[in-house]
Amino acid sequence: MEENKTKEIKELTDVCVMFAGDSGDGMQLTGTQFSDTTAFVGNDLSTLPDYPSEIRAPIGTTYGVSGFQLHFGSNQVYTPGDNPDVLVAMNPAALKVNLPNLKKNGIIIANKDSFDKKNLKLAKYEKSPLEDNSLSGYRVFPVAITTMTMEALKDCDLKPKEVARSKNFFALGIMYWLFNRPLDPTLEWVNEKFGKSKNLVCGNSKALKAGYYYSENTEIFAIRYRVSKAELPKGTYRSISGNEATALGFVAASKLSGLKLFLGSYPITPASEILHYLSRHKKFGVKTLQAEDEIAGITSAIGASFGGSLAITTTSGPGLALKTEATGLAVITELPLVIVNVQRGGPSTGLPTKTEQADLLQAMYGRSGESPVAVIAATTPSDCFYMAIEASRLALKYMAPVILLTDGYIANGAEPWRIPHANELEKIEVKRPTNPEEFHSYDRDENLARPWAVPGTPGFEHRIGGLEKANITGNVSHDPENHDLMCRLRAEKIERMQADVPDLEIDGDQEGELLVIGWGGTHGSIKEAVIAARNEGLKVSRAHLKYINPFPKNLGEVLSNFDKILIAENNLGQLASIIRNKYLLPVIQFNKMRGLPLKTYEITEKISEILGGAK
Amino acid sequence: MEENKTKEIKELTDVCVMFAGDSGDGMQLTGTQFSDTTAFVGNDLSTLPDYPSEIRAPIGTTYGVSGFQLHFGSNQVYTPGDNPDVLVAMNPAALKVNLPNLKKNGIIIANKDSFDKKNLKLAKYEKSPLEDNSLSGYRVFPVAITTMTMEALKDCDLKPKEVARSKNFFALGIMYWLFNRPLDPTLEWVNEKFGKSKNLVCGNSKALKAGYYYSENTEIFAIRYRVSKAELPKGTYRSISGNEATALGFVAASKLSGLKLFLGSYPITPASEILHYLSRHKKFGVKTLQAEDEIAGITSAIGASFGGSLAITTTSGPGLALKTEATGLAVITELPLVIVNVQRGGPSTGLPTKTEQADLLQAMYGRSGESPVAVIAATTPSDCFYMAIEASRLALKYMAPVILLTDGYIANGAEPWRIPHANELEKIEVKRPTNPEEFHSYDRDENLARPWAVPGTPGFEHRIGGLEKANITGNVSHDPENHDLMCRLRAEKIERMQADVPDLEIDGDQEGELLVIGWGGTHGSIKEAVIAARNEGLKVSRAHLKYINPFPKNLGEVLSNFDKILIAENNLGQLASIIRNKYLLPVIQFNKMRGLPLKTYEITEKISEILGGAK
Amino acid sequence: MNDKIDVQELNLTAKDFQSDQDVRWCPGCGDYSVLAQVQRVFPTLGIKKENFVWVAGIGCSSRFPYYMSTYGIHGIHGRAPAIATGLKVARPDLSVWVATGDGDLMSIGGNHFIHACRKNIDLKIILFNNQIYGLTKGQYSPTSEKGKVTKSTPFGSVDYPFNPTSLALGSEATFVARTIDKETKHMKEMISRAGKHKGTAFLEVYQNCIIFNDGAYNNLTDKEIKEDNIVVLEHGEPLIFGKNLDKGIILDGFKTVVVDLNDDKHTVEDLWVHDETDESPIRAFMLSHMTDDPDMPTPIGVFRQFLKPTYDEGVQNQIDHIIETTGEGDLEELLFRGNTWTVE
Amino acid sequence: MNDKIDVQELNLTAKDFQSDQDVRWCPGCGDYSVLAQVQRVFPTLGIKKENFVWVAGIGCSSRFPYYMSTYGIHGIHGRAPAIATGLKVARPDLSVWVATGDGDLMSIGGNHFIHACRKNIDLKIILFNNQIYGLTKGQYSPTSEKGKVTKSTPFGSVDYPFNPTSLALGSEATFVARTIDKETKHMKEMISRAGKHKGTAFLEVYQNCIIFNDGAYNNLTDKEIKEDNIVVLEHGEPLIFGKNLDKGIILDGFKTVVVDLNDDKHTVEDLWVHDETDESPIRAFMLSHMTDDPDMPTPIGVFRQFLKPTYDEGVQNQIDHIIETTGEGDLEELLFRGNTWTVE
Ligand SMILES: Cc1ncc(C[n+]2csc(CCOP(=O)(O)OP(=O)(O)O)c2C)c(N)n1
Ligand SMILES: Cc1ncc(C[n+]2csc(CCOP(=O)(O)OP(=O)(O)O)c2C)c(N)n1
Ligand code: SF4
Ligand code: SF4
Ligand SMILES: [Mg+2]
Ligand SMILES: [Mg+2]
Repeated sequence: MEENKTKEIKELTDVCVMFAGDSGDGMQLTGTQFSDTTAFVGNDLSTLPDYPSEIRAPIGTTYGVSGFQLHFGSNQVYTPGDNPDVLVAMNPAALKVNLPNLKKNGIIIANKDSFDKKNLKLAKYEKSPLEDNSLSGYRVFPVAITTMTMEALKDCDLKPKEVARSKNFFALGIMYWLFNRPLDPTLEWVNEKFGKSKNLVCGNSKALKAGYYYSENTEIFAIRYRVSKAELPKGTYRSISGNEATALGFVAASKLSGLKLFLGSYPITPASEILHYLSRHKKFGVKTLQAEDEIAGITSAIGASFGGSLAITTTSGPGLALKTEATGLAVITELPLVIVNVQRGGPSTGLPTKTEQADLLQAMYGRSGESPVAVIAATTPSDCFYMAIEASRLALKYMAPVILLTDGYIANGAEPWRIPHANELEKIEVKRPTNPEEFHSYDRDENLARPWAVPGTPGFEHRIGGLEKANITGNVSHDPENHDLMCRLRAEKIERMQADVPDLEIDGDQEGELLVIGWGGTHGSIKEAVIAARNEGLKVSRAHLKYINPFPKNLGEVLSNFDKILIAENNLGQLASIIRNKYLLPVIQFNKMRGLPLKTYEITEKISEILGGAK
Repeated sequence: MEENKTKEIKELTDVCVMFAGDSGDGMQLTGTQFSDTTAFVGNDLSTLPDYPSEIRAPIGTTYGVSGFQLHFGSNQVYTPGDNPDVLVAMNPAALKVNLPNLKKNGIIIANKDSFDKKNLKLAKYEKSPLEDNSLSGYRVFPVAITTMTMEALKDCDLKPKEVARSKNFFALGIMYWLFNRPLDPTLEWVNEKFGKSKNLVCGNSKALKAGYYYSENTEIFAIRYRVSKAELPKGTYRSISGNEATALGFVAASKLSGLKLFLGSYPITPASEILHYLSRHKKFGVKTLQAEDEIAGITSAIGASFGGSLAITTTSGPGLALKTEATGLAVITELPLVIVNVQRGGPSTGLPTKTEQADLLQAMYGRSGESPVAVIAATTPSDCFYMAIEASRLALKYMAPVILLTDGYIANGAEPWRIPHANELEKIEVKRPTNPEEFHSYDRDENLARPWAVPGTPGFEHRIGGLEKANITGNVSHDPENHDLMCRLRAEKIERMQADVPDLEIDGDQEGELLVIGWGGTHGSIKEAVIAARNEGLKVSRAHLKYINPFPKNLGEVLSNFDKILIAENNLGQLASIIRNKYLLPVIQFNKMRGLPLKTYEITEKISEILGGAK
Repeated sequence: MNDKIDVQELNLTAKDFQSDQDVRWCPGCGDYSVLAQVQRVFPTLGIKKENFVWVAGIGCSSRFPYYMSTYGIHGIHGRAPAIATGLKVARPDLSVWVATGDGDLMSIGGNHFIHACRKNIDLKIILFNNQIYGLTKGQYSPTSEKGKVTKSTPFGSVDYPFNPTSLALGSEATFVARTIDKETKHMKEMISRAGKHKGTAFLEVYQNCIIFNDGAYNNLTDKEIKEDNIVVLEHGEPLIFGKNLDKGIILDGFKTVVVDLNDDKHTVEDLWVHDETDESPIRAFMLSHMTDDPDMPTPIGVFRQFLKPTYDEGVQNQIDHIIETTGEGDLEELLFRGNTWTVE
Repeated sequence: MNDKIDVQELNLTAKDFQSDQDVRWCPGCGDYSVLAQVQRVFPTLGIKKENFVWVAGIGCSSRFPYYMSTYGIHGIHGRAPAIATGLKVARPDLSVWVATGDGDLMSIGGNHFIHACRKNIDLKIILFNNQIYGLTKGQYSPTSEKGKVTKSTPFGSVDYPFNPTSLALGSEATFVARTIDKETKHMKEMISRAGKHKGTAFLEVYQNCIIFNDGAYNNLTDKEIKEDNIVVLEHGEPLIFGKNLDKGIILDGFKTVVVDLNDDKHTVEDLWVHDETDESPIRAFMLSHMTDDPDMPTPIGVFRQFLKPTYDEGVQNQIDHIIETTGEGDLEELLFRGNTWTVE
């Protein structure tokens, strides 16, 4: 595509844009297209879809606003951004909801046509903000998107409803022009998706192009922006969300271990997509059971694990709560099992479509009796892939349940992922007992794992269950000393996993005044906050935990090399409490529970405050 | 009853006896009778029933042995005793199981008749231990209990099965004679219980007397023992088990608050008796619902709480696990609710009839999201009464769920209880909103409690539920700042309960080298251990926690007044982890998980070890 | 429940039952129609506004309580019948209603449902059956037809659906009825009848989810064909249906057969006459099974209504009887009851 | 499941199925009899020992797997059908059996039960129905009769029992049968038939709990009267019963009526002929309801056996079909599928 020479082009290192409109306006799709194209042209990026918990909240209302935030740049990008530079507002409600977050002097592209009486009233505006000067602190571009889309599509033979649904692509066209992106990837996507309906291909393509050429041909925008390619490691990339990565990770683990994958699950936001993705992979022999409830989800997985499958169950907080009792059964039967918990806002139903990190203590301690499990957490969308494999590996090697924590933000958010080759992934060894004469169901190998004999194998018939078992023989045992021993062995087994946990790496100086620690999905926010703090001249190091139970071997030592420890979490201090308990250190906490990723600037401010301001 | 002058009488301060036999031998009944009579004559006492998880495990096997341990004395008695002085063994299996625990030179009263080939084989004895000198370290009294019972009852017109079932009373008679207890209380009980069947009255009375007079008239026992009355506070006493006390406490709380009591529960060992007791109290308007499962148990209680009842649910570990999700609902709806968890051996089904303290962390943290609840624990059987009232009071005052932890040991164990008068118990105030104009469902009083408006009251119609609510108005709210606020308010509310928590009292010096801390049902063991340590000349203080969330205000200060803190628990260190987290102190732990109360002497040894041996 | 109060005296209107919250279902969702009919029926039931309570689980349909200006509790997924059971047992004076979806009631909540029916708790349970999980964006549900392609069954489901009315009958429910979101008049009558039944009243509403399962009931709602596909059950009336009311249902042993009233072989007299009050649930079970039979029309109306004592009144009666005969409990007496002894 | 293997070749005996653990039920418990019959039937089913798996919940009866020398899992309370479902779906080659109690299956496990039936998972579910909670020492259960006095209902229960066979039929179970602990020959046949059924086989065993509910089935086990109280269902045979085989059951519309074959009014020809293979569950539902009717004998035998594809084979077939038509999945291809771009 030729560049328009008459308009000024400004180079930017990174930009944060927000597409916002009604739940029915297709904002998630628009955002995804912009992301894919942006990834395609070589920017790094990070996304934050944000939608209401109603399916289609009434049109035009503020609670019906659906948003898609996207941060891209020519450097590495770690978060979807605190505050957008550009807001695309398809209606007054979308403007109202998102304006408070927009950067000072930010750009607003508003669909002028929708700022009519009815919609203004629904959004509870007395006057049109496009006309009352209330937006004077911003650069406002009112565009008659609806009218122009109708005009552009008049030859496509579409129903009025279909035409109306295409206006998001007009807006997308504007954005493509503004940020100098090619139309081709989206046009191809349109052809593939709507190939069967010529009219829809016509409509969507025309709307996209109309938006693009409108921007180029009118005087409305004086400046265009360019965000150059990011310096990314060589390789083949794709855009991936955390849930998709998690699903792929388990398919990979199944291949790497040679075990069939079984998923027992009950749908729940924001975990359902893992079930959706996996149910497509029948070619890989994956069996997915949509169970009657979460309890059946996990207990069916326990049954499948007893049967020799790589068995997993996926859920979110309230579902994890329902799985507690059965997790205890997996602990005492010492069966391999992976439990994925995609955290969302709690307690109870709480904020079901929002992100949070407040299930850590539940994962650690939420079972009756002394019932230890491994707990690990993914940090970014693509990291979910590796952590799913890691969870499977630990569960199979140690014959124990492993809880993998992700969260709504990384589950739904997407980022470019340098795809690994299948043969670069380490195989997962699965041992089976071979000598029936020497078989004891609670015998233990060097990792304290018991042997995994599966039904159908002659000579290894045995019974397991929830009553305490004698070590080695596996017979039901009420012996007091045996119980004490078994409680300690089960705990010890999880401790031994430490051998597989990589040492914690420090980003920055290896010792100093301040270390900022986080875990799981806050990785990007904290990383960006620390970079910002350093840019202000502050000396600060950073480390991010992916293994919580057990911790990395060197954690104690790492902590002891800093005067102060700041722990930033999207909860009220759950990791902080575990670290205090284990290392008796007076950590400083940064906690926000807004159902959103932590704001980078707030963490930076906290760092600055601790270190006595910018140097 | 005249005392037999010809036999020596020895004065003892305390004695520990163990009645052991087949599950069908009536040992629990025998033990209870001995306890009641012993309480009646004014001794202090503590009991430990111990039975298999099978209902009637096959006769004569070691795993079918049922035992009842009882410790009584002329001083205050805090535990059922580490090691019995006297073992009544109704068969070889009972001897086999309990011998390891018997004190050196202890007394064994064995039913000689049952030491036949069949029973010896079932107990896996090659030769009769009564004849092979293997019991030479003990004082063994083989008695032909079966034969003599048959003889004594031949005129009672009973079936052979019934006669056989009476032999426990012959043994009881022996014990009454040996320890100088009156027969009358048991004879009265027999009359009351079997009044309708003359033959059974005849059988049981005769067996009891026969045992007594046999001991008096033969030369077999040379010595009798006397344990004088204990110095107990003045008052009227009864013997009470923890489960009965818990039930009574809730009936009292219902009366004190003027609210109807509702229990939603699903049977589970060792909590079922609370359901049994409460279902008898229809006179008090108590409604008990045996629900289809634990989830229905708690959710029905939530429904009843919304309806204005004093609502409770009772369970044990695996049931608490199933209640986690619904507990979160009670947290976010801010409804008053008491959850009683009678802890048993875990994880999973674990050791269902044994005691343990390993559900503390589950109670504290086992819910999704930031979901704080109050957690309190009872220390002794009779303390359950007061803590049930206390749990109700806190729940109603703060409009929040309260978890009350007891355990299998104090739930089943019994002790003499100085009964309080109804009018000595403090009333529980219940506020209801009165002005519909000013009513907001999430308004807050000085304790942060929201108003409790109940259906049926005109003008206060409102909706609550599991989605996050706006503070004050109670409308569904996805507002980020409101969520952060609400999470903090819910936590703050539990913190504010500290105002109602009595300061922690120290037994012993207020500062010093070592403070021993425990919580809940280990009270007696630790107390006795500390007394023993002091008797060895060691300087040690002691404090026992009944409020875990929130802790007593002065806990931090108390801890800081000692050089060393020893925390003794029947788990792997759950309270220790909470204290370390809150106070950053390097506590020393004593942990045993044998499904039994902690052994006093082991704690004493630990104290001694820490303090460098007896002084 | 309290004695009914004179409707005139209460002087309530549909508007009195509208809450101040905006209704947030998708435009065109069948749930709106249930809400409207409930608000129309409630003023006619002779129950004070403050004595109504709505209890719900989680799902689109389970948002129902927020839109009613009565007392209400939006519970957790699947547990509404259990919450409602506790409320009703504790407070038999209230009129307790449950709003629930096919995922909420038939999947995760199945156990509470069958136990509520079994115990005959005096609850009114309205099932919004859209044969899909709406709120979680379109997975198949236990009432979805076999072979259903959804997000979680991309190659089609391989399980068989529940027939909710059959399950209710297998659990001995005392009132079992069905209606359709579009049949507002019929629905109004059904809600009213459910409201007046004493015991567990189960009303299944065929509800269209316009977003994830649009048209699931087209054959029952499409004006052109619906009359040939629906038979309306009316107590004491023969089973007649069809656009021209010219089809009827006869019993051939244990089989139901559709006959043409225009051929000369059958007259109205031959037809099965509906008897909803039969103590035995067999007839109702047969009607319920017609739903699964492609050759038969789908019945709507009351399948069964049978009265037997409710659990909640049983509990209350036991208490009342004991208090009446032996007096109210005295705490002091209770504390000091049994074997006691005194230390002076 | 794998093709059946020649029984001779397997050469298994009852003893081969006894585990080395001592059986720990109370002496005289009805559970012993089920164990004995299962151990007798298993060698005859043509299935290798290592391919049997027993799954149980919690309860006296749920200890069953420990006493069998097959693979086994003693699960948690109520969840056996769900554990077994996962196992069977993952491993359709195994023969999966569930041992469960009336508390385990009908109370806490009700939902998993009805869903297993609905999905037609190829499981054999043996319900030990003693109408009581044994292991927790005698609370009433959802199958206890109304008015039952137990520890948790000292003044008598006020709820109505489930009829497990009705619930199974309401959930569309494909094999529904009943037997009695004391009728060992009959039980053996029922276990064998359940074992041979493909699909969810539900077998209710009336089992005496000698400790907490002794005599619950006296009228069906007492030699003097049992024949007048039991009717044995046999496919294709008329419903005859009574000590002298002189009573029969006829159908009067939807009512079952007992007739005396000695009076001259009825002959064997008039009697209801049992047809267990009927696709419609109506007949079976009527038989099931005879249980609740004090005027009718209690049926034992197979109420219904009907074949339709099982869920587990449906899942497997879908996979097999896709792999057959499009090849097995390739991880490399999967990873690099879709929109990718390359950074050089
Ligand atoms: C414990 C738990 N599991 C899962 C979910 C997710 N969830 C919410 S609603 C729902 C099903 C909705 O379907 P249905 O009950 O049919 O209601 P509809 O939305 O169709 O009206 C599910 C699975 C949840 N909120 N809680
Ligand atoms: C989650 C949970 N709740 C409750 C229990 C306690 N419990 C064990 S078995 C049982 C019921 C036993 O009755 P049933 O299933 O009829 O078996 P039976 O003992 O009569 O054979 C109960 C309530 C438990 N183990 N786990
Ligand atoms: S998703 Fe379906 S059921 Fe839910 S509100 Fe929308 S149309 Fe109604
Ligand atoms: S309690 Fe009853 S069911 Fe349990 S083993 Fe004993 S007799 Fe059998
Ligand atoms: Mg639905
Ligand atoms: Mg039972």
